Amino acid sequence: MSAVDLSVSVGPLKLRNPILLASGTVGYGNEISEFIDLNKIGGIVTKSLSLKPRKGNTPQRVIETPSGMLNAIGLANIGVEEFLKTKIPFLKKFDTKIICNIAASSVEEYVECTKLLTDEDTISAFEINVSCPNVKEGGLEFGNDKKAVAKITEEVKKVSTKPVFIKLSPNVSRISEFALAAKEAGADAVSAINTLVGTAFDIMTRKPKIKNITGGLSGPAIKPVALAKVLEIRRNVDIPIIGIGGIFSWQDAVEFMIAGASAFQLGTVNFVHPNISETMINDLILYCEKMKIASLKNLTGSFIL
Amino acid sequence: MSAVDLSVSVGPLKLRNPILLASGTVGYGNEISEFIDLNKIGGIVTKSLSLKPRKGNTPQRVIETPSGMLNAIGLANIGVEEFLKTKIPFLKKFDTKIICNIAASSVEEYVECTKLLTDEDTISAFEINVSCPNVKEGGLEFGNDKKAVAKITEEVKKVSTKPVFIKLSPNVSRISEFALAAKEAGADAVSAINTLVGTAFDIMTRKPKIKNITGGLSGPAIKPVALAKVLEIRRNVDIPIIGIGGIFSWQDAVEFMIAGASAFQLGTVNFVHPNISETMINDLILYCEKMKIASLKNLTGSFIL
Amino acid sequence: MFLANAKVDSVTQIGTNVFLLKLQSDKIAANAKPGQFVNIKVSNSNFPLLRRPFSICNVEGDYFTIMFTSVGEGTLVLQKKQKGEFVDVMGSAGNGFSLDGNYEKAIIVAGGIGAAPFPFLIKELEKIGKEIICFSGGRTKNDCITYEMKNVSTATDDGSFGFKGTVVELLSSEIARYKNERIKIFGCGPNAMLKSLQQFCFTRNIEAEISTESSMACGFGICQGCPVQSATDKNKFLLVCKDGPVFNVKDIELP
Amino acid sequence: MFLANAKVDSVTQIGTNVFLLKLQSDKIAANAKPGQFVNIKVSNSNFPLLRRPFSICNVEGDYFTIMFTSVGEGTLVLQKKQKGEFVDVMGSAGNGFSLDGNYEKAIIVAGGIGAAPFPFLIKELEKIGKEIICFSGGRTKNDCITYEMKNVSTATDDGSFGFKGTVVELLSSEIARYKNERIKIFGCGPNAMLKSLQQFCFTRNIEAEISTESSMACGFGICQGCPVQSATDKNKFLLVCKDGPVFNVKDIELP
Ligand SMILES: Cc1cc2nc3c(=O)[nH]c(=O)nc-3n(C[C@H](O)[C@H](O)[C@H](O)COP(=O)(O)OP(=O)(O)OC[C@H]3O[C@@H](n4cnc5c(N)ncnc54)[C@H](O)[C@@H]3O)c2cc1C
Ligand SMILES: Cc1cc2nc3c(=O)[nH]c(=O)nc-3n(C[C@H](O)[C@H](O)[C@H](O)COP(=O)(O)OP(=O)(O)OC[C@H]3O[C@@H](n4cnc5c(N)ncnc54)[C@H](O)[C@@H]3O)c2cc1C
Ligand SMILES: Cc1cc2nc3c(=O)[nH]c(=O)nc-3n(C[C@H](O)[C@H](O)[C@H](O)COP(=O)(O)O)c2cc1C
Ligand SMILES: Cc1cc2nc3c(=O)[nH]c(=O)nc-3n(C[C@H](O)[C@H](O)[C@H](O)COP(=O)(O)O)c2cc1C
Ligand code: FES
Ligand code: FES
Repeated sequence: MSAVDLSVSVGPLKLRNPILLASGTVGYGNEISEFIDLNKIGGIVTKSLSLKPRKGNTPQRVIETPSGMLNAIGLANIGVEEFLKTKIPFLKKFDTKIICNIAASSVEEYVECTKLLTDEDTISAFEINVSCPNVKEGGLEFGNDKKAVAKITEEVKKVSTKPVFIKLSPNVSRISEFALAAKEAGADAVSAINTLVGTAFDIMTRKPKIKNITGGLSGPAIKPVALAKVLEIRRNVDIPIIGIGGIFSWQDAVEFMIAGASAFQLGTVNFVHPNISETMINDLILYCEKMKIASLKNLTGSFIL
Repeated sequence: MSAVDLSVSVGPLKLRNPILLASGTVGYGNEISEFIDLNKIGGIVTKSLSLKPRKGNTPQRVIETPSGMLNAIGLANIGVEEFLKTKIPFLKKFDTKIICNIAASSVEEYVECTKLLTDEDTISAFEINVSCPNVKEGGLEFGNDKKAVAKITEEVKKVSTKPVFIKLSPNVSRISEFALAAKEAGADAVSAINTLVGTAFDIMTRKPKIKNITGGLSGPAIKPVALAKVLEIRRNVDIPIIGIGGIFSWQDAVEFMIAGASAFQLGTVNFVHPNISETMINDLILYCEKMKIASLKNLTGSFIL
Repeated sequence: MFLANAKVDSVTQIGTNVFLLKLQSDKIAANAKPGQFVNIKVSNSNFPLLRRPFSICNVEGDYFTIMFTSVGEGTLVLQKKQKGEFVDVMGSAGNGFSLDGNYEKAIIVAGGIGAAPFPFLIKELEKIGKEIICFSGGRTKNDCITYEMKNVSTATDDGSFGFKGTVVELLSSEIARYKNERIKIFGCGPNAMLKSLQQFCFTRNIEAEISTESSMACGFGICQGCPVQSATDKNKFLLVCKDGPVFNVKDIELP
Repeated sequence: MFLANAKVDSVTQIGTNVFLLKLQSDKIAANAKPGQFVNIKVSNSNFPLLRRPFSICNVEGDYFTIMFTSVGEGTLVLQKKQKGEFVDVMGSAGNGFSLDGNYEKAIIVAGGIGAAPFPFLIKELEKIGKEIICFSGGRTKNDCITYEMKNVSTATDDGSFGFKGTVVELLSSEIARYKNERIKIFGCGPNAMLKSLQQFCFTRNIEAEISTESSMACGFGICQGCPVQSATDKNKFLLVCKDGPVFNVKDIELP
């Protein structure tokens, strides 16, 4: 047992370590559990759930771009009811934090989903996705509208018995204003960032490579942008931050914590290295030992400008 | 001589071909002329000029990121006066379009610069940089403020005898609203995009790798974002677009034209392949021949959704 | 499903643009089934970023082979692998062909690099005493692959090798021969070909399984990037990587 | 300045983490001057994206050599180059050392991989009849490079090879010997070392040129990414890639 303390808190939520798996890149946990021991990581964030099942967008849904990928899954998911029925029993078996990500097309739907889920013990917190760029109704509109973000936060907080994290869109001028809106409306933390809007064309057919026309850009390509957003929030708003965007190595993760993140999420990297969340644990310990950091949480926001 | 017509127009500005070299990635043309024949490309955009010389930011100014780079040069430039005196005589020798990029910290300074430059025959157009993310005064503020963009456009148009292009920031929620503001204020075209705000940290020192803390992200990493911005403008505002962002190959350039660009600028790629602007000409001809495109300008906005 | 550090044994060119990559990994070799695929991280860098899926072409002892054509960055990297290098392989993924069914003759239908999964399948089919008939097609002779096929007839669009026409046209012209026999078709190739094969099977009510392709991000069911329309439930997509890549022709609607 | 497709002749390991890459390009070899550098696109892909700058270590006929330590992705790629491969090289860039000056003894001061430009410089200095004295330093014996140096004394931080201390401390302890001679110092190494060398030269009023490093994006003056403070004009930056990498110690303020 190492002397280094990897545990962190995201607002009221205590985590074994800051390693979380990002929404939409881990499904509901079952497939990835073939590669890692879920009991060892901080937790997982479910694929965005909506009130009713969603079929999602017509393919083609994914395409690789330089050091990144575009996706337009369209929030394909099994719906809250099915999730409670078929996924919770599996997730119950693990001693890891389950953060339930919710996406909806109206304030009412967010509230309804939260109500249905909040009594389920297996769920430790909610992450409210106000920022999915790939859905026509809602999606971008909410993420780009401070009042809507505040309203959703407020209403969800009213009915939730669990910590509420707001997942912010990077496709805005000043993300810290959205973080502030979320904070003032009662959010326990913000998750930053969701994907950047991007597109790609096939020069032979002149059609978009993604059927949805645009998709969300993720992966190492966006890491510098994500880091700058985390830093912007950290320097302007006093709210815990979960850092996300292009983390492919423990070094990337450390950068996010230095920039201000209390915990971080691994997204696209799970597709490429599904076991990295577990192997990262030891690397973080070694780093702390080398840097004489007794508690990893001290790294959060420890940048020197 | 090929039968393919590569000539394009950007509003009133006629170009031999759509290949332009982007501001800040070609200096004032002299160094790159060791690698290419400037007479063969559409034109070059000068490093942003300000009224007085600017020393620029303290190093470190550049760092590589996955498929991209961050820069915070801080608009280091020789100033309008010195430009007219020492650079114009060199540029005069070429039969290529010289687009003068102007950056300033106030509306008055933009106007002043334009006045000083507009009578110089060698200059074919102005590109107004309202979007440099690396300068403290002005910079981002203008780029994020529709009214400021409109005001600058309007005032510069008043004193300019040349076409005026407004170079837009991608660090906004809806770039098309800025394009519309520019159009309504009289802009002849918009250039999209400038760099995305990004950062990187050294995990040993915990200091930002770029002395300015944040820098501008450019290169292939941002291509999907840039393409989506061009497409957004094209679908919402009727104004000519100069596409910029991560173009590293003729295929990338074609994507930008398909998405709506009338011409395009090569930026970061000049650092890596300083001769690509010239070698690209033949590739574009071959593509047009293969696709039976008689005139390259027909490609602009030819996407099929 | 495993992550294995597979050792490169050889890269062999077997056609104009067709390569075999032989890799050593006891774990993957021991668990592979015909029609399954491996998902390969071709480089140690972010370039290319995502894994690349390839059918398992054959298995021998601790070794397995993939067959590929060089079409882009990833396959170019693979083509240049040197003996002794290690490659990060995830596998074996997907469901594979089912050898079950009421048939004595297995009819293999391959389009282009769609020939890849069949050496392994043929070997396994022969083990259980099935008779093998192969049809392989391609645009030109160079695209028509017959590697380790048995009783093979070929079709090319330009007639440069065998029948002039598509492989499904060839199959149509030959099918009468097997009128009174119990057959099952195993198909793999580009979607256009699979669609016409599907139509062919529907018309004649022939049992068939097809191995499909899709762009993929993860290859093991977590990204939802590889949907294919379910034929039985309008509201449902199946995942090529997890529910496939092999499907009964009746189960999916090809795009 | 040229873009050349240089052919790899050999990669040789000459120290724990020190490599020589010998490349063939008549154009670059013919135009190179000691202290200049080449800017290498190490891969054909976007990974790494930017060119990597390396001092020209030596020139022989149509060939030139670079000496490098493997520190990251780019140098790792270089280390794996195979004979016969082609590498995209821009060069020769920068200004190089000036051999002029009123001196008979050339004192070479190298820190770590800062030894790289000196084999070429020494050769050229000998051609014009200068006497060569070399000092080379490193943290440990493994970091202290004496490749093709003449009359070399070494210094290591841990005393594992020669003098215990920095190379500039070693130089200080030896300088008295050359009191009555006309000397010129040529230095190259990490900035911290160059700073103390600069201080050393100022104190004793010794003529010196130093080759500096900076992160770079373009390497030929178009990006303004590599500024170094001018010592003579507070409002001015010089560019390491174009005005340097070699500067008179009096001309710059090291960061
Ligand atoms: C389940 C499955 C099994 C496969 N088995 C084989 C096989 O055995 N042998 C083989 O050669 N290929 C196979 N493929 C296709 C193979 O995965 C692609 O050719 C490969 O990923 C291309 O990678 P690249 O980096 O070289 O090309 P890229 O640069 O990624 O793309 C080059 C071209 O190939 C196309 N392409 C890319 N990925 C795919 C894909 N997943 N499916 C179809 N086209 C694609 C692109 O649209 C582009 O036109 C299979 C695909 C799947 C999904
Ligand atoms: C004019 C000049 C001449 C040089 N000559 C030589 C030489 O002859 N031999 C040699 O081995 N190296 C030389 N260097 C340094 C060499 O360019 C870097 O070591 C190389 O670019 C690192 O590339 P990488 O991809 O392997 O490492 P990266 O992954 O890019 O970086 C790895 C580490 O090296 C550091 N680094 C990266 N680039 C530079 C740089 N330009 N200068 C200093 N540190 C850097 C990074 O900060 C990081 O810590 C020279 C640099 C300059 C500017
Ligand atoms: C295929 C895919 C699907 C995603 N689905 C969701 C989703 O359902 N809900 C959500 O909030 N974020 C979703 N995301 C965004 C990720 O959670 C994450 O914010 C983003 O990918 C940036 O992180 P990364 O660069 O590490 O992938 C998805 C991302 C990808 C790549
Ligand atoms: C080093 C560097 C300096 C730049 N300087 C300027 C500038 O002075 N003015 C400006 O309008 N844009 C400047 N840019 C932005 C580019 O013109 C271009 O918009 C951006 O780099 C995106 O294109 P790219 O990905 O092809 O590089 C600079 C970019 C780089 C990389
Ligand atoms: S490729 Fe990810 S779910 Fe199939
Ligand atoms: S590296 Fe670009 S100006 Fe020096």
